[in-house]
This record gives sequence, structure tokens and C-alpha cells, in this order.
Amino acid sequence: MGHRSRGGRSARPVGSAALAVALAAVVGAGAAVAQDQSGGTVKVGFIAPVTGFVAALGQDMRNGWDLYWTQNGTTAGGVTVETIYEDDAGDPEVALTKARKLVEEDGVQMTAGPILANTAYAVADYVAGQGLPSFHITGADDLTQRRANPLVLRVGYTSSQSNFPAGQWAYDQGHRTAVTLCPDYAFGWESCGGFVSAFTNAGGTVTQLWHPLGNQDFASYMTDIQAAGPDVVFVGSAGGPDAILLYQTYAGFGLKDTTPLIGNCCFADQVFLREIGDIGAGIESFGYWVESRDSDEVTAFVSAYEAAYGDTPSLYAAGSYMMAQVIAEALEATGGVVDGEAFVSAARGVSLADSLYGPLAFDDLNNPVGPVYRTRVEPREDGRLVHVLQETFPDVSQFWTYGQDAFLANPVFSRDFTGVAP
Amino acid sequence: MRAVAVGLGGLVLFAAFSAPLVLAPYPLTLLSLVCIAAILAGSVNLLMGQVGLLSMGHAGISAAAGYGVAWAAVRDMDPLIQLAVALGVTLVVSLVFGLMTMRTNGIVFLMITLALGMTVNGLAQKLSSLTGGQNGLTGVRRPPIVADQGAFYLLALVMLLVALAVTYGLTRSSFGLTLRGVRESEGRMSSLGYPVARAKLLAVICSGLMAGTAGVLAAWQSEFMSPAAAGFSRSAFAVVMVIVGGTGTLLGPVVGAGVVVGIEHWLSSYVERWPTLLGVVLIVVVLFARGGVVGAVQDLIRRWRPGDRGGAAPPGVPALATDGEAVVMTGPGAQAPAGAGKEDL
Amino acid sequence: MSLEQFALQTLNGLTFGALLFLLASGFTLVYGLMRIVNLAHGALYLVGGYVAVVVMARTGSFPLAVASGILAGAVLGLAIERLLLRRVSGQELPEVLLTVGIAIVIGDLCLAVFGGKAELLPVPAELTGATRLGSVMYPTYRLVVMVVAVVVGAGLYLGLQRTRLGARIRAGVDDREMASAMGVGIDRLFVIMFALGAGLAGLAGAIGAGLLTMRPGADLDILLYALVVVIVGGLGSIPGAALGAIVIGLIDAYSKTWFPEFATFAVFAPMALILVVRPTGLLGRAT
Amino acid sequence: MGAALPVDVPSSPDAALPGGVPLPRDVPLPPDAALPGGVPLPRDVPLPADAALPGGVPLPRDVPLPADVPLPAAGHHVLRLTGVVRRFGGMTAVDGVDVTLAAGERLAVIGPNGAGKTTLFRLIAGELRPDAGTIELLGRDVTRMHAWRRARLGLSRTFQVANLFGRLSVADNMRLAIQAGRPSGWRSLRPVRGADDVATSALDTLAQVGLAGRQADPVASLSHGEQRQLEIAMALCTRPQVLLLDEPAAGLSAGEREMLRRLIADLPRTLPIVLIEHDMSLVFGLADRVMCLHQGRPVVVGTPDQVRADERVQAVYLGRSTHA
Repeated sequence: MGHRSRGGRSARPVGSAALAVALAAVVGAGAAVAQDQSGGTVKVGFIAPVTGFVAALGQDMRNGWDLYWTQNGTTAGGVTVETIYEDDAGDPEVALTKARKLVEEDGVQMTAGPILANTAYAVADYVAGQGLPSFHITGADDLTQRRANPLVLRVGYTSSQSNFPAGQWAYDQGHRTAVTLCPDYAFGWESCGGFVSAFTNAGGTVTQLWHPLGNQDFASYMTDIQAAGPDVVFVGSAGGPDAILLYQTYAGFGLKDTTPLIGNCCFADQVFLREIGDIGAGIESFGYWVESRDSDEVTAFVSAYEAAYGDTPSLYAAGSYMMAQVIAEALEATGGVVDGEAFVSAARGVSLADSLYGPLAFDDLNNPVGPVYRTRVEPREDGRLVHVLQETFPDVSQFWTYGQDAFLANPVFSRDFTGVAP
Repeated sequence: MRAVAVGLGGLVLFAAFSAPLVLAPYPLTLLSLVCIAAILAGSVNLLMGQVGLLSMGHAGISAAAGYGVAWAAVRDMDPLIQLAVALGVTLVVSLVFGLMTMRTNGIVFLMITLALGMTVNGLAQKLSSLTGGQNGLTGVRRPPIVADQGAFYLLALVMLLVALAVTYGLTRSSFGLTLRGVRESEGRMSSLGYPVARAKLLAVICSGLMAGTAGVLAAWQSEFMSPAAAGFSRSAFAVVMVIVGGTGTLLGPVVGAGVVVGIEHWLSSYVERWPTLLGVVLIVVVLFARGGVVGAVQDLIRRWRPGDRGGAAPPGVPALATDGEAVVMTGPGAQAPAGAGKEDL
Repeated sequence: MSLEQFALQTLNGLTFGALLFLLASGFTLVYGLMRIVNLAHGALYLVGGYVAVVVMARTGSFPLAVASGILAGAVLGLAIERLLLRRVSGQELPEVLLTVGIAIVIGDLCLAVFGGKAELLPVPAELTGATRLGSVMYPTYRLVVMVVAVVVGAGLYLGLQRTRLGARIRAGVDDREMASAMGVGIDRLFVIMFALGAGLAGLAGAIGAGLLTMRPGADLDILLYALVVVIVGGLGSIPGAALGAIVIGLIDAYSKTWFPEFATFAVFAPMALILVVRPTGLLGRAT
Repeated sequence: MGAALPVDVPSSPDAALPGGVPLPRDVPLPPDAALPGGVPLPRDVPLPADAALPGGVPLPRDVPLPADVPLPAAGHHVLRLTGVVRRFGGMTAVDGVDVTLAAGERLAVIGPNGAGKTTLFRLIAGELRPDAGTIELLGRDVTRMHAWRRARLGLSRTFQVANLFGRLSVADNMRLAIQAGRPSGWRSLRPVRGADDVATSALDTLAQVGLAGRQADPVASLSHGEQRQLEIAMALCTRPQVLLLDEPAAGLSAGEREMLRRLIADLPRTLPIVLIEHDMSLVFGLADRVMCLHQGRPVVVGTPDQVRADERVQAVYLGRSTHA
């Protein structure tokens, strides 16, 4: 799949005539900016939703990405990194078209993003098919499990990965019955799957509730939770609006004071904390990004980010920052050469001993093995709500303690399979 | 004048067919998307322009066909079997759409189609063993013969031309006249002895088959299927394409598809507030160019040659009210706008 | 399922239905009198909600926040009617399409102004918290929403039945031509009604901002629900909107417990079925 | 006398139209038909020998029939309503109507606003279903039959408010009427052509109603009266066996009314017609029999003269209670 060649360019008037006919009223048809790939430049296609229902996450991703290049300069390994931004609007079809545009029109040599699992699967499938590396922060389990590809690297955890320790911990705390509430699609199935499999394997029993994506009203689930009267509630949310609504309702029903709640990585994310207000204090969750963790890397990043954008950096901002970091250091390692799998191998070799997430290493399927943190939401000195580290579970693998082969013998977590122990 | 039109048309066709020789893959991708969107918009236009029924759920039909192809393609079935599966699914879904709406019109038709579209979207999310749920189906591959983007574009282009030809034939047939009769007055059609519900059912199925064609091509084009393909915004965009291009005109949906695909996939790379732009375009067209882009162009041409029969006709009266003319934008009792002329191909 | 749980789920359905009623009543009023299917109604809800959140943050006054939400909806509605809808007055399809365009623009501009995050209206302390109902706690605010809906519903009903303006509106709904022939200022009536309907959307937004949060896409999500409510109840009928809101609220609540697999579109299938059997909705008048 | 009129209709010697054309009469009324209060219905009313239209215009006769119109079997009723009732909510719009239309007969239905005329009409046309009673058309029970099937049997109607295909041409309107009776199938996919290609029979019919040469015009450009003419032309194109005319003169000018009257009068005498009309002069000039409805019930059925003279009818129209 070539990019526009010089020959193609000379034939452009005819081409744009056809384009102009088809795109009739689009003003300035034919004015598409075609940049030839000149030496010393590496183009990276950055796909994030800045419109649509997950626009907040997409904006944070852009911020984190930009911050890295602003801080460190856009030169790495002797080449200049040029980012071409695309908006996927949270729609996989659009994400795919944008990925095609990036590869075929702009001639990018790799892509980074997007965030939603379905958009990520669509983009990864296509970009890998073109022989190009793609970097992700999405949680979608199978991206580095049953659909793993040597061209795909995840600079983040799978959806289930950080929730295995949550299930084990809840049991260790003496909880024996749990209600899990997760959105009824892949991310939710995988999030709850992590907790449920670990909790039931330890000996606990669960009642599983699933709420539809974009749910309007959580009251029914609160009544169900009240009826079940569990020792603990686990919420595996994709964060954002749904999570705020959910927790608001949870508190409104008085459950906050009667039943302990554990969140996954993204339930009480920083986007959530910006909006939730006082009732957010005290939420316990399991994740891999702790903005108040005592580490020079984290402190420097958080203060720079807050200075630049005024908000506490979210998981998505931190993830994008790390994607940029991994790509930059891989470019250093290869001397600016981007060559498919070799580049991904270089990226795997980047030292992340003291990353924003803590000490990371990649497993054979290009997913990090690293620490999972138990945190508690507390106000900082300036009153801002932040996650405060309570406990660290080191070297958690995406396969938990089951081992790769045994784990992959099962189907991916779904509504029908959350790894409930027999 | 006619010679100029024919010449221009020929030139456009020549340019369209020679595009794969001169364009890079990505512009071809966009052009393929335009062709596909135009077929879907054309299927909406068939109902809107001929029968006066506004469907807000047609993406549901095309997505069902797309899932048919994707389901079979992921299982490595022969392209012909993929098509057979898609045809079956399309027929079933169109039949459900038709049976549930054939005794309705106006806003009730709109609401039921909207509900059915949302139902397809919901089923696509829930039947995850068949559809891959929210994650969608990856690993769909085009038939080898059209694996190349250029070849696939030609396929989409030919299918678009076929769809246009079928639409043209249908609007010129007595069945088309029957549908326009239904649009104008259902009661009168019944009293003349027409089974109105049956005519509407047939129209929905015809339109559904066309939407299904778009769905098949869309699945092959993106080599991916997800519930978003059946989402409300997809259906709404198809309607916007028809309005912007020109309701009831043959080429309107093609032009509208060009505009909307252009804004959504191309301009959005440069303009962050592209949805606002799209909304403004829709508002402007509804307020000032009732016949859409095609209607406005026809108007211009008519004004440009005052000696012509079109110019002589009193305003609001189509030059030659024979066939295919249709602008359903007007309310009951309102006069046909000046754009409601005969389609000059 | 225990009786108490059933009763609580019913209450959940009724309180969610109460919000839907607030939104649907404005929609149905406008449709009843003007035959305008206002698909920008959800966008007005969004604006009302966002404005309430902003005013609350600035002034800290909940009543002022709600009032400005209503006002924002009404003013925006007025502008839409005067500047845009008036130009295609009486033409069903162009009106619908115009409101689609307006909805797209408002939704996108809200995203531009307020960003993609969810905005929650901080409800004053006396309305938050939980009320004890039997052995369980129930959120006080939900009960407040229900009271508001009942008051608004009763006010609308009495206003239509007992006042001169109401009589004129009913005359206009019954027979537009006759009403205008009788000298009823149908033109001014339309403006008042559209502003009223939009104000109700703004009210629903302000209330909903405390119950459901405002976020990109909330306009479309809630609009779909409101449409279903109105269609099920019968277009143009306030009692229909009330009945529809109750039915849809209950279906939504019960389906989440009993048919969780089909929770999202549990409301759409009954709507399609009701329409097939009774195309004018449960309380709609035959045309 | 080219008209193939039903010859064996029993007629009393003195009942004839001017010129000796025998009138179809002797309509079999149900034996128990009676007005409320037991008043027997007037029946078997002979037409006066000097029956003529107001102004002395003789009744039209000798109209050539299209050769291919099949005639209803002689002597049979073409339409019979038995005990037809229709309620809307708490109101009974049609309350037990029995009426029979004989072959070739012209029946007018009059009555004040709200008397149930239009409801009765819609019941006959099949747009409404009766709550009780039966409707027979050409010997078949059509009580539960859909409107379009009744139309296919030969029932044709016009509409109160011109209900044409406004944005289509006159030719297309006619074409829709002509192709209505034809089997659809694949043939319906054949192209139709321009305005000049309408079937000759359609052009003849257009000429008959006075719209010759107008086939290319869009219907919206026709005057109100011309739209009525087109309505009737279309109704004729469907080769009706029974014609229902719903207030054809409503909203027409005096001149247009007269044109319309002639048009209806000139229709083939064999074609049975049910006519709803407010314009009394039109009714009394055209109808063989008149039925006056009040509160959903027939008050009087009789010849135009009888009905005109009947004080119950006057009472109905003056708004006095019939039960006084």
C-alpha cells in the first residue's frame, strides 16, 4: 500500500476533478494537504475521540501526548516526530476510516490510540494488516491475548488485569458475598471477570448485575443491591458520566454508608473526581495510575500537566504520555528507523523501571506486567480529590496466577463466562 | 442543452471510472464510502421521495445485511454464500420493517422505523456470539477479486449505477406512479382499489434491498462490523444526505452523500466542530434550498435559459409534470417548490 | 423477589418516569398545538441542565439555578421558533428536519463549551440524602422529582381545563382552522406554547442535571426515551404523556431486574407493538 | 334509444321519465322498515310524470354507455344496508340504517350537519367498519371487507374535499385510476410515459367531463370545479358498478354547480349512484329517491317531491325536535 507518489501528484488535477464531482459541495475540494514524507521525519497517527460521548477521555489523551513532546522535544533517534491527529468520535467505523486516511493518505509509520475497545480492535486489525506498528492504552483483553499480534503493543493494562488483586483482596478482608455491577459489553465483562474469577476462586460467592451502556437510571440496580445485601460491592465502570451517575445514585440510596464499594481502574478515574464533589472522598479502587504516588516521575508529570492544563492528569493522559515516551525511546533505540515488528521489539525493550505506572516489563504477548495499586480517594492540601496509595500488588500479569496457557484455554470474559469457580 | 448535459454526464462517468488509475488508495476509500453512502441514502430517498415516508432506521437494515456478510466472511465462507446470507437477513429485516409500518405514515412511520433501527442496534450488541457484541467483528475480508481498493471502488461505483438505474426504472414504472399516488393520498388510492398497505410493504422491501446492498459493500469496505453501523446517527445521516442532496431527485442522494461523507471523514480532520457545520448545512438547505443541492442547480439552469419551456412555466409548477418529479418537503396543500422539476440527467 | 423489592422497583420506575414526564409534556404540548415534532427538545433539555449547573456554581442558589434553566430553555425555544421554525411554518417534514439540524448544532456547541465530561448539579443538602422507606433508604431527591412532576402535570392539566388561555389552546389543538377563524390569536398562541414547551424542557434539564448528570449525548439518549413516552401515551395529550411516562418508567425499571439482557431496547419493542395495535398511542385521538 | 337499460324492472305504468324512459323502482324495502315511533316508511313512491330539473331542464337520457361496462344483473339490488350501526365513543353516529339501492337508481342522502351522512358514506366505502348490521354489495357481504377490495368489486367514490393527487399531472391521476383495476404483478414495473400517452379511453373520459386537453397540467393548477370534474372522471375510469358522490358541489360557484349537475345528470342511467349533498336543488334535480337522515336514523325516504313536502324533513332542517 503506497502513499501518494510524485507521479500520482502530477495526475492530481484529473483526480481532484473526480473527487470534486463526488464531494460536490465540499468547499475547497482538492485542497487536501498532502505532505510528502521527507527524510528525518517519522509520522505518527494519533487517534482519539474528541467529539462524541467519550470526548472527555479523548481530550485528556491529546493533552498527555502533547505534554510529552512539549517537554522532551519532537526529536528522537535523530528524526523529527510529526503527529497527525484524528478524531474517531467514539465510532469504530470512523476510527477505521481515519486509520486508513492516516496510513494511505498521510503515510504515517505507526498509530497510537484510540481508547474504546471496539475502535481499538478495528484500528489494530487494519494497521497490523498494513504491516505497521500500533500502540494502545485501551483495556480490551484480547488485543494482547487471543488476538495478540507482534505489531500491537499495549502501554496499559488489560481490563481484567488490575481486578484480579481486587477479588483476592476482598476475600482476604473477610468479605464472602459480593454484588458486581458492570456495563453490559466487553469492557464490563472483562472488568467484572477479573474480580469475579479471583473472588470466587478464593471461595466467595457473587451476584452479577449488568447495566446497559449509556444507562439512564441506576436506581433499579441499587434496589437489587439492597435486596441482595452483600458484604461488598464491586463496580467495573468505564468511568466518566456513567460512573458519576452510578455513584451519585449509590450514595443517594444510602448504600455508601452501609456497604463498602470497590471500583476498578476507571470507575473513580480523575475525570470522575473532577465532578463528583465531596461524596467522592473515601472511594476505594484498584488501578495502575496513582497521581499522588511518591515518585519523581509522577510528581514531575502531574505538576507539569496541572500547570499546562489546570486539571489533574487522568489515566488516559498518563497512558498517552507513556505511549509517547515508549515511542520516543524506541526511536532512540532504532536510530529513527521504523520497521514493523523490529520497532515493536525495540519498544518492548524500553526501560520502564520507574514509569508513571511503576516498574513495568512486557510479557510475550506485548502486555505489561507491573504493579496494581489499591487506592483511596482523599482531598489533597488544595482540596482537590486524588487517589492515595494504600497497598501495592507487584508484578501482576494479565494472566493473574493462572499461567498463560491455562488462562488462554478459556474463552475471553463475557456475560456468560466470568470465570466463576465451579 | 441536452447535448451539454449528456456530455457532462459522460465526462463525470469517465472521470469516475478512471479514478483508480490516478488516485491513491485513501481518496479511493473516500470515494467508495461516498458510493456506499449514496446507495443507502438512495434507499431512504426511494421511500421519502416516492412514498413520502421518512425512515429514521434504515441503517438498521443495512447493518443487518453487513452482519450477514461479516458473519459468513469471518467463517471463511464463499463470497456467494456471504451474499446469500446477507440477502436472507435483509429480506427478513425488511419484511419486519414493512409489516410493522405498512399501515402507518408520517410521524408514526418515522417513530416505528426509529424504534426498529434501535432494536437492530440493541440486538447487534446483545447477540455477541454472532455479532461480536460491542467489540464488533474483525477479520472480515473482501472477496479476493475486489481486495484491492481500486477494484473495490469500481464495484461500489457499478453498484451505485445499478441502484440509480433501478431507481430510475422504478420511478418511471406504473408501480412508481402507484407509490406517488400513495404519497399524495392514501384514502384516494384505497377508494380506487389499490391495496395501499401492500404497496407500502413492497416499497419498504425494495428500499430495504437497496439498503442491504449498501450494508454488504460497507462491511467489505471496512472489513469490520460493529453495532455503531446500526446506530441512530447512521440513519439520521442518511436522511441528512437525502435532504441536502435533494429529496426525490435521482442524483440528490449521491450529491448529499458526497457532502456528508466529505464533512464527516475528510473535513473533520481539519475542522474540529464538523458536526456544527453539518447541522448548519442541513438548516440552510431546509430554509433556503428546499430542493437540496440538485434542486438548486436545476433552478439555476432553468433561470439561466429563460426561453426554455421551464422558464415559461409559472413559478411553482413543474415544467412537465410527467414522471419522477417529487419534492416531498412541502406540507399538505403547499405548492410544489420551483425546484420540483424533471430530473435532467 | 420480595414484595418490598417489587414496591421499590415500582417507585424507581415512577421517579424516572416523573423526569420523563417533565420532558415529554413539553414535547407533546408543542406537537399537540403546532404539529411540530421538535427533535431539538433533547437539546433544549441539555441547555437547561448546563445553564442550571453554571448558575448553581456561580450563585449557589438551587431555586435560581432551576429558574435559569427554565428561562434558558424558554428563551432558546423562543429564538428557534421566531428565527427558524416560523419560516417553514405548517410544513411537517421541513419542521422536523430543521429541528434535527438545530439539535446537531446545539449538541456540538454544548460539547465545545462544556467539554466531554459529565456535569452534576449539586442539589442542596436538604434534598440530598436518603429517606427511610420501610427497611430501606430511598433517595430524597427522587421523591422531590416525583412531586415536581405531579405539580407540573396538575398545573398543566388545570391550566388547560380552567383558564381562558387553556381554552384557546384546546380550541387550537382540536381544530386549528376553526380556532384561527374564530379570531383566536393563533400566532401568539404558538409562540407562547413553543416557549412553554421549551421551558419545560429546560426545567427537565435542570432537574435531570441533579438526577442523571449532563453530558454529551445525554440529549439524544433522553430524547429517545421522551419520544417513546409520547408515542406510547399518544401524541399531543398531556394525560397520555403522564400514562406513557409511567408505563415506560416501569418497563425500564422492571426490565433491568427481570430481563437484564434486553434492558436497553426493552422500551422500544413495546412501543413498536403498541403502535402496530394502536397507531395513535394509548390515549391519542384518532385523526 | 341506445341505452341498454335493465328492461325487466317492474314499473307502474305511470312512472316514467319524460320521453317514456322507464324508471327503475320498486325497491324492496325491508318489510319492517319504519321510522322511530312506528311511523311506516313511505315506499313505492311513483315519480311524477313531469319530473324535471329545476328550471324546466328535462332529465338527461339516452346516454351512450361504454361498451365494456358490465351491468349488474337486472332487478337485483346493487347495495343493501341492513341495520347498520356505528358509534364513536358515547355517540351513535349511524343508528340502524336500512336502505337498498336498486340497479340504475340514484339515491340522495340529505340531512343537517352531524346527521351521520358522512359516516354512513364511509361505512359503505369501507373506510369504517360498522358496529352492527351488514352491508351487501352486488350480492356479496362486504361488511368486513377492506375499502380497496370493495373498490375492486366496482364501488367507486369521490371525496368531500377534493382529494386528488395534487402534485401529479391530470394524466397521472387518470392513469392511476385506470391501472387501479388491473392486476399488478411484474407488469407494474413497465415504464409509463408522458402526458400524451394516456389511454384513449381516458382522453375520452376527460373530454366527457370537460377537461379535454388538460392532461399535462398539474392538478394543483386546476380550479376547484375542474378538480371535481377530474374526480368524477377518475371515478368513471375505474369502471364503477356503484358510484358514491360525497358532497360534489361543496365549495363550488353557481356556474360550476350547474356544470357539475349536468355532468352528473349525463352519467349513464344504468350506473347506480349514492349522493350526499347539501345543495337541495342539486339533490332534487338528480335523485330518484331521497333519504333524510337525522341523528343517524333515516327520517324520511321518498321521492324528491315527497321529501320536499314532508314536514318532518323541514323540522329536521329547522332544528326542531322530531319527537315533539
